[in-house]
Amino acid sequence: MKLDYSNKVMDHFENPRNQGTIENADGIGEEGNPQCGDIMKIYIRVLDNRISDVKFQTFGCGAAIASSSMATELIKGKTLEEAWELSNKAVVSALEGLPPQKVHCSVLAEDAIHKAINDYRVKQGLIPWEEKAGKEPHHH
Amino acid sequence: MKLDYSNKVMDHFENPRNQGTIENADGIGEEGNPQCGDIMKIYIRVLDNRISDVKFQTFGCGAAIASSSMATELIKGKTLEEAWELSNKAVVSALEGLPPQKVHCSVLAEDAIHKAINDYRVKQGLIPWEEKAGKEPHHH
Amino acid sequence: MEDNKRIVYMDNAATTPLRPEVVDAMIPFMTENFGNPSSLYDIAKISREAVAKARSRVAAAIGAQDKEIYFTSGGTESDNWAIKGVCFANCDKGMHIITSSIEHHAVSYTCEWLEKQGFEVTYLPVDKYGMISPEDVKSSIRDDTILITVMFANNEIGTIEPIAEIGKIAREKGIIFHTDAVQAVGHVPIDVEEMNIDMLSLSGHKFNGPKGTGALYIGKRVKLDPLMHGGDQERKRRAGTENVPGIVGLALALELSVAELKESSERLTGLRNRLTEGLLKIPKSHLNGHPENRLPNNVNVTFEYIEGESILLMLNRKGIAASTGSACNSSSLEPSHVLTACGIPAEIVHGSLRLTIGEMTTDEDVDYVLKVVPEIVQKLRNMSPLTPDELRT
Amino acid sequence: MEDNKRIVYMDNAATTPLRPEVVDAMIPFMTENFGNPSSLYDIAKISREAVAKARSRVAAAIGAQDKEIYFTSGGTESDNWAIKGVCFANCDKGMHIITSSIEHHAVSYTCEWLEKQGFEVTYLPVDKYGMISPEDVKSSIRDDTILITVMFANNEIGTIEPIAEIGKIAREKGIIFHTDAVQAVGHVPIDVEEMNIDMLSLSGHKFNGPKGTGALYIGKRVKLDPLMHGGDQERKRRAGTENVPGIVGLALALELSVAELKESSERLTGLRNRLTEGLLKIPKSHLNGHPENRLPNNVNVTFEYIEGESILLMLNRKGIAASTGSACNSSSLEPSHVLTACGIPAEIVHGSLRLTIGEMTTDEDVDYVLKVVPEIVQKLRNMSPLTPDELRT
Ligand SMILES: Cc1ncc(COP(=O)(O)O)c(C=O)c1O
Ligand SMILES: Cc1ncc(COP(=O)(O)O)c(C=O)c1O
Repeated sequence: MKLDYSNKVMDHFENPRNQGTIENADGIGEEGNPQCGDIMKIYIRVLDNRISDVKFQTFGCGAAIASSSMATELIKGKTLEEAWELSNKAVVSALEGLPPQKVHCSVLAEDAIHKAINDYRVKQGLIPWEEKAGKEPHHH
Repeated sequence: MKLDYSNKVMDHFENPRNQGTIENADGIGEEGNPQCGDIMKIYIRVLDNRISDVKFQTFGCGAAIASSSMATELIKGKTLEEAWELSNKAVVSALEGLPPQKVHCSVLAEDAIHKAINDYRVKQGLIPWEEKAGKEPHHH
Repeated sequence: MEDNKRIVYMDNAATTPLRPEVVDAMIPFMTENFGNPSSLYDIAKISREAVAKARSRVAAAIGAQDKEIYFTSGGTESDNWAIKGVCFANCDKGMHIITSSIEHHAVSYTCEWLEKQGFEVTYLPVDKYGMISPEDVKSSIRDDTILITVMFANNEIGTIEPIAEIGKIAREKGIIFHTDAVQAVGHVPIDVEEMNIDMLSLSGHKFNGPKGTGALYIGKRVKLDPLMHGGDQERKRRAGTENVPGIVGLALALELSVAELKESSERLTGLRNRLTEGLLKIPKSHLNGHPENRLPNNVNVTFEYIEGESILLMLNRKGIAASTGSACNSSSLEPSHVLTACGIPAEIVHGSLRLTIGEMTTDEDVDYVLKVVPEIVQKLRNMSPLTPDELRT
Repeated sequence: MEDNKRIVYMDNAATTPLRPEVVDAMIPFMTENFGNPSSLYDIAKISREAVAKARSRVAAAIGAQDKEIYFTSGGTESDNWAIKGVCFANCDKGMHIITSSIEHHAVSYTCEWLEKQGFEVTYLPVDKYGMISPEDVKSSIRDDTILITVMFANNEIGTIEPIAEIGKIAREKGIIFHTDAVQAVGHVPIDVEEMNIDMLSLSGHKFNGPKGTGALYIGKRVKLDPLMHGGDQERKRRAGTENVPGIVGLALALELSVAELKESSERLTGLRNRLTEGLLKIPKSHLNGHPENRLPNNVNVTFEYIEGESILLMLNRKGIAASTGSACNSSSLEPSHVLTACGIPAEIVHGSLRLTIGEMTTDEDVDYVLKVVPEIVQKLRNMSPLTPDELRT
């Protein structure tokens, strides 16, 4: 387990921001599965096309928890379009790097956010947005 | 070179007894060859069927030199019959043991003594004695 | 790291601290007594005699003869050598190996590599406690079986295998029996003669000896190729200038461990049981490995709904050093092959925690761990989407 | 042993004393910093960072990149791994190896073992100085040649081989080039990039580092199988819990040796030359190895009519530790294959003496040896039946 996490990762792991749930959330996205050892669940509240509140629940390693925390921080208050554009790379760099074998955790966060946004859109009767082609896949 | 020689071996190596030559020796025996890394040459003086004096010259390792020294000590003053009976085992035990890969040096001493005795016998017009069957051979 | 925190080391299966008296015994061979044991002069003789004495100590500790002990660079080398050495030397007799599905990778990856070289390997299953059945060993033996290699005690779950029974079967069939006893040596009584063991691997740093040192016991009847070709060291079977301080340290540490074995294993078993009982009070937690046939120093528990690495990170914050068999344990993201072989469901296999105690462990350490772990489990469960509501706080 | 005698250690090619500052650097990793580098908690991180720093130091010393350095248990393991690893991984491409006839047994016996596994080996001859000809290397290359392994400097006679030329030939032909640089590293300048070396073996205890430690440099283009299968250590190429104190010690010793290389090799060359000239004043003595292209620390001389072991025993009495290539050097009674390959006649090959100097060697040591050796040679010549009368006293 040769993991040397950055101080930023450890800070978000130990003091996760936005951890919890939102009752009657406007959108919920879940990604991952327990066999693989990580699941991320994102709850969003949308007001005027902006993410006015966001919470997460995560089952997973330190990087998964820190990625959830950081990703939710990065989309809070953003428009849905801006939040959709949040890439896993942006999460990694905001975390001051992740060990290579842990980068997939940041992809998980991106995917869960996309799912939450599309969940909201579908609930609103809108067409879900499509994932960009060539996006880094979340390996399992 | 994992050789742990007994104190006896080291004593005979460092202070060899009977080292040198005998001028006009009554018998001379040489055994070994330089390719193999050891040669022993035994000179005897015979008086009344007894070995009244004996000297050796040796090219070889510590065990070869100590075996020569000890073997000459053991036959000095003995009758030719007694000297013939000196086995390499007797030399080894008088030396308080030799490392297994060095036992051949004691065989060399036995052989060189036999050659010296037979050299004397032939010079006296006697039939040389025969080596016992089953004697430990001197491997090269 | 929080300042002035308590440090509790509970990862003795990974490595152990050197005993101070072992360090002291090694130092002279790192300073004035530096001679190469193969040389003739006086300082070499000091090294040579130290190695000979070390060999006797190791032999005595496992009921072997001095000339059956060969020093290596660790458990991994001993395992690789035993298995490859026997296979290369005996492939004219057959190319079939029997092993278990819960071996350390030093054994299992070696077997897999040999498969690529044309050998056939049977990987025996285990029961839910990680026990190998001697019956299975027996029924797997074929005419072309040349080697049975089964570990003495498992490094993750601590289960002790029925080695004497397997040894008996192997001996009856005339098949060489190797055991990876890296986790067992110095911790449980071992007698290679009584147990019909032909080859046994051990590693110095698992019983408070130095890292990078090991030994392989090779019974007289075993024919094997060297893994290290070269100089004449170790009776021409294991080349390389001897690591004299390492050899001296390994042997002393082993002698001391075996001398204290009874006493220390009673003490550790007590601590282990208290630790286990305390942890199992946490709801939805399960003990891994055999409840009784297990190493005195090993506790392995799975907590549902949470993941191992995050437990470890939080424990580390609290000064507790431990280990897990979780996915995140390795860069491959694979869950532990041992827990999987025991039939632990994939969804919960990730939440395992291994605490391995040792000479340094005190009652207070156990108290501290029993205070900290439930808090951490609760904190992570509160964070997890899998946790049922009744377990949230 | 005589009391209060002068001790002169001139067997630095066999092993070297640890530098005190290296011992000091190792101790903390034998005591408080005992963590297993593969673990996650804080004390493991200290070990992990120490290993990473050591890797950089070794890489810098030979002009490699950090990730091309793999730690092993010594020169023997590095040689075995390099050669077997390449052969097993590339046998689909060919099964022919080129080496020399004066390699250390860690290379030559490995090659002989591979011959038993079906590989073909060309053992190149050497000239009377022990030099391998790059032309011979070139003309021995076949379509199925997968590896060239030629030592950097010979351990018995000190001859330095034309490594850069051989590297160039290998690179042009796209064949992997390994060099056993155990005697060269820390003693002569080495740059793996400039010299087109693909793999290089080194051993810690040959440059005042610890025994039981080594490294293998593996260039990025090399494909090879592990020799040690098991855990994920060393980027999954060399399994086994890292010998952290050993790795730290090796790297520091190497860094220091390389930093002082120029200065120390000038000093040693001066001592070496004085020693050589003094010894060659003894009649019927001959220098073995190359007169100029040789290690700064190596003197190897043959004295006719006498045998090496007896020289060593007498030197030991006088406190001088040295080595020989004589028959009695090993239990096999074979004369040195190196001296034989150089064409030294069998009758005189037994009378060789190797003196290898080091950091500790002083001018006074050289004076002392030059006083003692002629006396001993004379004493043994007086005892030998081969000595011509004019050389007796
Ligand atoms: C059961 C078992 N076998 C083999 C090994 C390998 O030992 P080492 O890392 O000392 O080479 C270990 C420890 O890592 C182990 O627990
Ligand atoms: C040229 C050469 N190669 C390999 C080795 C083997 O090194 P080690 O004994 O450290 O394994 C040695 C030293 O003994 C050597 O001189």
